[in-house]
Amino acid sequence: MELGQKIKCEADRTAGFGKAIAAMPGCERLGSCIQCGACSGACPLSIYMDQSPRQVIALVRGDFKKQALSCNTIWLCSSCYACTVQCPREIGITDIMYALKQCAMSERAYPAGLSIPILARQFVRMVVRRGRITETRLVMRFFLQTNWKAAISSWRLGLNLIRTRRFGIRQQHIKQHLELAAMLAQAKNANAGGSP
Amino acid sequence: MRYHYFPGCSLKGLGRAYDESLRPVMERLGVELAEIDDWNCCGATAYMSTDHCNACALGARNIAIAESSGPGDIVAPCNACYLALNKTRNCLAGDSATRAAVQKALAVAKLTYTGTAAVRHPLEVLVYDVGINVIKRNVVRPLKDLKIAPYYGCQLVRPHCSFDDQWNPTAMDRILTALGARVVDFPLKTRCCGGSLTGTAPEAGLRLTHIILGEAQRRGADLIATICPLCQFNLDSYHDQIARRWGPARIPAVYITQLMGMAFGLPTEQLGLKRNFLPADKLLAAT
Amino acid sequence: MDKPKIGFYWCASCGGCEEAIVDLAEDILRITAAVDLVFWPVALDFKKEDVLAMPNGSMAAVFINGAVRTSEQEEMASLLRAKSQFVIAFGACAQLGGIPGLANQFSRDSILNYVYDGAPTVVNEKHVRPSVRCEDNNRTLTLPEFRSVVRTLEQIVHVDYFLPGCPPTPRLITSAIDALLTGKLPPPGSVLAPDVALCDQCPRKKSKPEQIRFAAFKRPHLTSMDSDLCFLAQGVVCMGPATRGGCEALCPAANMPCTGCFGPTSRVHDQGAKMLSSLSAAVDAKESDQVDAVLAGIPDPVGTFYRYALPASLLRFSANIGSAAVKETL
Amino acid sequence: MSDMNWQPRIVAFFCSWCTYTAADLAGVSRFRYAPNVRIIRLMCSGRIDPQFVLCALADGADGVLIGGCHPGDCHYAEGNFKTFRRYRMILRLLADMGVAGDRVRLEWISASEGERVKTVINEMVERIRALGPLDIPGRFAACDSEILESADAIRLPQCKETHDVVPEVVHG
Amino acid sequence: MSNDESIRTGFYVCHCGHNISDVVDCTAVARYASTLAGVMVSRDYKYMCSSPGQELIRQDILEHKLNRVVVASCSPLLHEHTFRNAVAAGGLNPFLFQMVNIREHDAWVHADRAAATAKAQALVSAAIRRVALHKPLQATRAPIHPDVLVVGGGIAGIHAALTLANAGKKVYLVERQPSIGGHMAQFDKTFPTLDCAACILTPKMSAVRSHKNIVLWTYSEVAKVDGYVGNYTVTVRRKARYVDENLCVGCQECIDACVFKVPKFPDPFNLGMSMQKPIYIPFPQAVPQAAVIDPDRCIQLKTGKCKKTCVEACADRKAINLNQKEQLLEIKVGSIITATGFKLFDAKRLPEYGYGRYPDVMTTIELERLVSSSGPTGGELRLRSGKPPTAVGFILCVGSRDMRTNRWCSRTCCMHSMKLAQIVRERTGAQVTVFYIDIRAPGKGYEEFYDRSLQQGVQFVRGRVAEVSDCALSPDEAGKLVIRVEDTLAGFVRRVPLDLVVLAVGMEPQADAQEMRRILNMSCSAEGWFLEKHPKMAPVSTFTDGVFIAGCCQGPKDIPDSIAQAGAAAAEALALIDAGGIDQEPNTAYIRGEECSGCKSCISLCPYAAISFDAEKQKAVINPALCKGCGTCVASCPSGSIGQNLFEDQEVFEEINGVLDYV
Repeated sequence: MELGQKIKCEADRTAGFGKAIAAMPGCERLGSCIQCGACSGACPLSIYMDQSPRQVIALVRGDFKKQALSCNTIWLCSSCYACTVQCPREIGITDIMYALKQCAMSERAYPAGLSIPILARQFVRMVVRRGRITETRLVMRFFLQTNWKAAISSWRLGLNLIRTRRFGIRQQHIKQHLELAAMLAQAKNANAGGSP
Repeated sequence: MRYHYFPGCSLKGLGRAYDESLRPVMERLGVELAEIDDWNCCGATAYMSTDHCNACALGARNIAIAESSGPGDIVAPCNACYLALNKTRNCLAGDSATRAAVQKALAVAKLTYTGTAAVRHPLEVLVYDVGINVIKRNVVRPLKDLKIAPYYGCQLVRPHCSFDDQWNPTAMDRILTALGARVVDFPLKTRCCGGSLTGTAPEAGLRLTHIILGEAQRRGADLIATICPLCQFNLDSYHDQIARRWGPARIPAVYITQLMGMAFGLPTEQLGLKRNFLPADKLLAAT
Repeated sequence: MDKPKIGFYWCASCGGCEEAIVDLAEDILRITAAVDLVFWPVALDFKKEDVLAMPNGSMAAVFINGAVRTSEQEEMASLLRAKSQFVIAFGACAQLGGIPGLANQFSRDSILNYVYDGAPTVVNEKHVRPSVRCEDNNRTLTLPEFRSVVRTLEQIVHVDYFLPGCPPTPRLITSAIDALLTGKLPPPGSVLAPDVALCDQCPRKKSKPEQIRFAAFKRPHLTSMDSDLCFLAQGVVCMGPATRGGCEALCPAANMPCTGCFGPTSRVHDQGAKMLSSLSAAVDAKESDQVDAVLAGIPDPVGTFYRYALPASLLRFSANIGSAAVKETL
Repeated sequence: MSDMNWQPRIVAFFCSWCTYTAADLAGVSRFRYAPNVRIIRLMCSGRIDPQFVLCALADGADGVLIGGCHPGDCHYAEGNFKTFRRYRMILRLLADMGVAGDRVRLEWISASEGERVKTVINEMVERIRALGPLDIPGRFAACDSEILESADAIRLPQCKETHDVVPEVVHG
Repeated sequence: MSNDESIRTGFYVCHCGHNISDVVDCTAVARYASTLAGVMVSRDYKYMCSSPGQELIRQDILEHKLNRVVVASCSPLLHEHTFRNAVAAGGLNPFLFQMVNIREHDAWVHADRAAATAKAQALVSAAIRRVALHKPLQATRAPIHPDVLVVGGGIAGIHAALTLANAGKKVYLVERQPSIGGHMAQFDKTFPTLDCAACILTPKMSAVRSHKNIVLWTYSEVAKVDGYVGNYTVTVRRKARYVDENLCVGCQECIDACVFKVPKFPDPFNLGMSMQKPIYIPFPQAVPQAAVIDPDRCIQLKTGKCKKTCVEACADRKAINLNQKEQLLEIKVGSIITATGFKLFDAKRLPEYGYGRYPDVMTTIELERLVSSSGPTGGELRLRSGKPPTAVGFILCVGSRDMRTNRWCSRTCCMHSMKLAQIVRERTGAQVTVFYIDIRAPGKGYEEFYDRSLQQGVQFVRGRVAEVSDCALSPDEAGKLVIRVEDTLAGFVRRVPLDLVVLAVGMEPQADAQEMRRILNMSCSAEGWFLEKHPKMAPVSTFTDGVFIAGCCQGPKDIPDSIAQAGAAAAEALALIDAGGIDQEPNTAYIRGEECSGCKSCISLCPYAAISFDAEKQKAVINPALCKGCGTCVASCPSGSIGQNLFEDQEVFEEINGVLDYV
């Protein structure tokens, strides 16, 4: 049995983290949280989360950056906004999840073995290059990078897509994709506060 | 009635049946959809997870192009696009720093965002601009005896829905009733289908899909009506995996526009119904 | 017209009540002249047969003194009740059970054991006990049955009037007989004495302070008592406040505190409880052990508060006797 | 031999200010306790005449519970002390009369001690249950059965029959 | 005392909705009662206390010529009055009535339906027997003295006194300390409005001083209370102040002139964080604005060997009187409002928090003085080291909600701490963390205040702090106070280093609450808070008529609640005064004149000296105006010659007999 220290000291905190998250768009009311747990109750995915959304808020507010970024919670968030509309303090919990994802993405702080962020990364790359998403190509790339066995085991889905003529082989792209890329480069991380 | 049309990537890919059915139905109802020139991906949830400002810039480009090409609102049939574009509008309206950054980025493409064009969902257009009576008048083959569970998905109504109730939206219910169908009382109308988690975290994602399918089955629905390409894909594509995990719940999911097309007597082959994995046999039989 | 027929009888008593008749002195002549004494075993030779021979209700009144303990006393009381128009309980024992009534603290067996074996002056090697029937030299000897408890007369037969006292004073006896002769009788069931407690008549009343607290209780035989001061003011238990007056305060006059022989007033059911209440409430202590220490000055509460009235009290007899009696009767 | 159906009968005398109020509080607080105790309200425990205690026993109570304010808290200054002194003497009297002291209990219970009412009553009931029936009326009857044959008119005095007034009643 | 008229009793059993009928078979009780002697009418009804229920009684009295009424319902302490009125409405003397308590004493405490019903029947039998002996009685009316005594000069006492005085009543306000103001005078600001405490309190204090209807006695205590509602005689001890407060103008020249050049004695108002001289004015806004001399510290008063520079300094005013003596003053009042307040929990009782051991662990009230502009530092918050704090922690529920100390919630600490947290953040910019168990913010504007605290960046960590220590396990903890706590919401144990730890100490009853309670003949809860007559229906009344309670002596509360209660207590007192008199329960004892032997046994037992000896008649007499109806004399009269209305011996005997009627 391996014993690890569970108690959290000052060293486990990242001063200013909570404040920085609260400064991100949609996250302004983070501080108002009364830890009622309405978000966790409303979340359809909380059954799979290692920290409930409420706990994530507590961690963020307490500057526990490492814990907040390493949980699966933010990645299991499917952006259904059930938490946000139920929050009695009108906290943009989904936006906080976005903010945490952004932070985790930029620092590659997400938990190892979690494939969800990889899809996001692939998605972004495709948008930057082509301006649009070709779903089948995105998914194939995703599976190849994360779990090629899953790609093979999805052969039936692939066959079905071919059968229903939805298997997009041709990569969609926009005409001004270079201009778009330039635009995105210009706007990257330009939002207020920046990524913490 | 002329609108800027933002189909979104899905409607050009997995969800093309939505696009295929939406266009003739809207045409029949006198709605003109002008596809936005060189539109780009809305950013969806993935982009928002990466970079807030870029996510806004993506949406803003589409809106700015639409705005520059003439007056009119934007119709975005995909729930995710609808939310992403609206979110962009809200961010740009409320956050001057982001707005300034985005305008600066748009300037690269010689575009300007004004925020004059509203982003609307076809459901809203159908119920409020076209009107239920007009829809009713166009019905030639009522969907009699079909029990349909209206499934709106989450991102249409949340977080800020302006045209329908957040907890119990009824726009689709009203259209279905106008089509002559029997609407099943379906409390999971706005519950999340699992989104992209069906692919990235099947255990979690498929469970959510299963809950919706299972409940529709329990309530005796013949069909599930959807208004979002991702929802439709999730509900239609994983019956085998779901059956393996939790038992069968084989209910076809079709787009509301396909149903409308059928009721309007449009040719079946024009409505993309063959693109369903699980064929909507009962629908085909009924009409 | 015939003179009214009068009888006297004694049950469990010391004989003092009989003496009280003699104490009427010259008055006795006046009375005997006015009545016809038809039954008085202690003074005149009457037998039970004589009474049996009388027609029912033929006597005007019978005065019965003494408590009731034996079957013979019960039988005689019943017999006299039948023969007489009025039955008058004469004296404390008949009215309340009296001193013999204190035996109600002990079971019949323990009394007999003490009297026939345990007492230091008794030698009884065979441990003989009196029995109701005994064969001896072809003769059958009988004794009345010794009942399990002492009873008041009224607990055996209906009583019309009560003459209180141990014994009743000559004045009370005379006035009772006069009332009987003149027919000026109070309501049936009355006690033929004033219904106000003794203090009312007590010569020491004036010396009793208004504020009284008992720091200790003293016993008369261990105390040199002031001959004018209220006994309670001296810390000596005096039953006067809880006892019916009418005795002319003879005991206090003789420098002895009242022991309660006239019984309670008509408003009180339990003389002892009332006196206990009054005395202990005024104990000058608050802590449990201090209170107990003061109350220890009354070593025998039953003997003190119920000296004459135990069989007439609410509890009548010890609960231990009750269970013994239950056992025997079953 | 004890009757299987026997239930302790306990008469309680509670002062209006403390213990009776505490019993009300026990009710408001829904504390459950044994139903064997019947409460009689008096203004002060100082009103408890020892005759009441003896009368209750003579009338068939198996135990008597007296409740008053805590020492020093009497609404009437010192009524409870007077009760306490009488109680100490009553215990001695009862001991001499063959009644176990446990059958009569004095408790100080303040208005706020609703829970204590429950505890005290339950304890009292259990104590009396352990002691068994006292049944003084039964003892009177058993004792008097020995004289039935010789008496022509036997009156078994009980406290109720010695009352001055037996109201004449017309039943409707 | 036999009645010529035949007894005609009406019996009513109340279901009390389902409160009674769920457990007691009310119809069976009514059926049983109908078989009892004298019962003419026997009914069960849903709500006897309702108007139709009362009307039922009235109608039956008229229709069935009832002359006795028995109602079996709730406690007589609750509704006896109601039903007596109903009986009176039927033209019957209201005391020909008896109430049976089958709710609080039966239905609510038993579950067994059969046993509860049998008990109800026995109690009913007792009442029906008893009521037959009842006799018509007349309630007596006692006059009310219009003056009122208010004990305690904190905000509650001040408000009550002013309310009464403004209504034109004469008020005696007695305060133990040399100045009125109480705890509120120590506060810097008040929540949730954050207005200056002194700014709202000081005008009220001056109003007390100048009000023509208020007699203000500070540095005084209530020593003794005799009498009863409407007619209390109160002895007030006025301690020697050694300064005539009528002559002193508060110029402080005496203080400057004191032979102690430097203040060297801990000043209690600032909790020992500043010093004062033997002659002092408690605090700048003190009322009365008069000096006071501490006899334990004044050299003259201790040794008689001082230059008396203070007397010199006072010169012609001659306000200082070193020969002043304690005075005992007797006043007559009709009612009393007790507003004696609370004491703070002694944080030393929880050694794990290090109060008294670590200089930078302090209580909320100490912090209150430190941030107050009139406090020892002029409002500047500094650590004992002199540095400003950068991280401040508040520990809530210190001494509250804890079985080891006090079980109750002190109600104000959450808000009080949040207020101080906001002030600390505002003044120092320090990081502030509040360690709480639950946040309780139920007042008007309080939740909003909580939200504001959150918005201002006050951190809230849910968890009861286990310990405060200065043992550093890492460099960033060195020189700090470290709190160990489970962050129950984040789900792990934390060590939190802080510069300053503030303990939100709870409220406790005053140390001498028991003594005060005895003096005023009130009841206390088990904890020691003064007990209200009814927690809902009579929250400021006590079980002693004419004695009311206000403020924290009744239980922890904040300023608005204290003031509201003080106003309510004043209103109750006014209602009593303006009623002009008070109906008294006619439960007085009386001597049966002819039967009394004059043994005097009763006289010394009466606590009210209501019994005297009539030397002429040689019998005792009871003054009904003085008799309070306890019945001690009745129980003690050796010859049974004292009766008591409502509680006659025979009535009780009937009741005893009745309750032993086992059906």
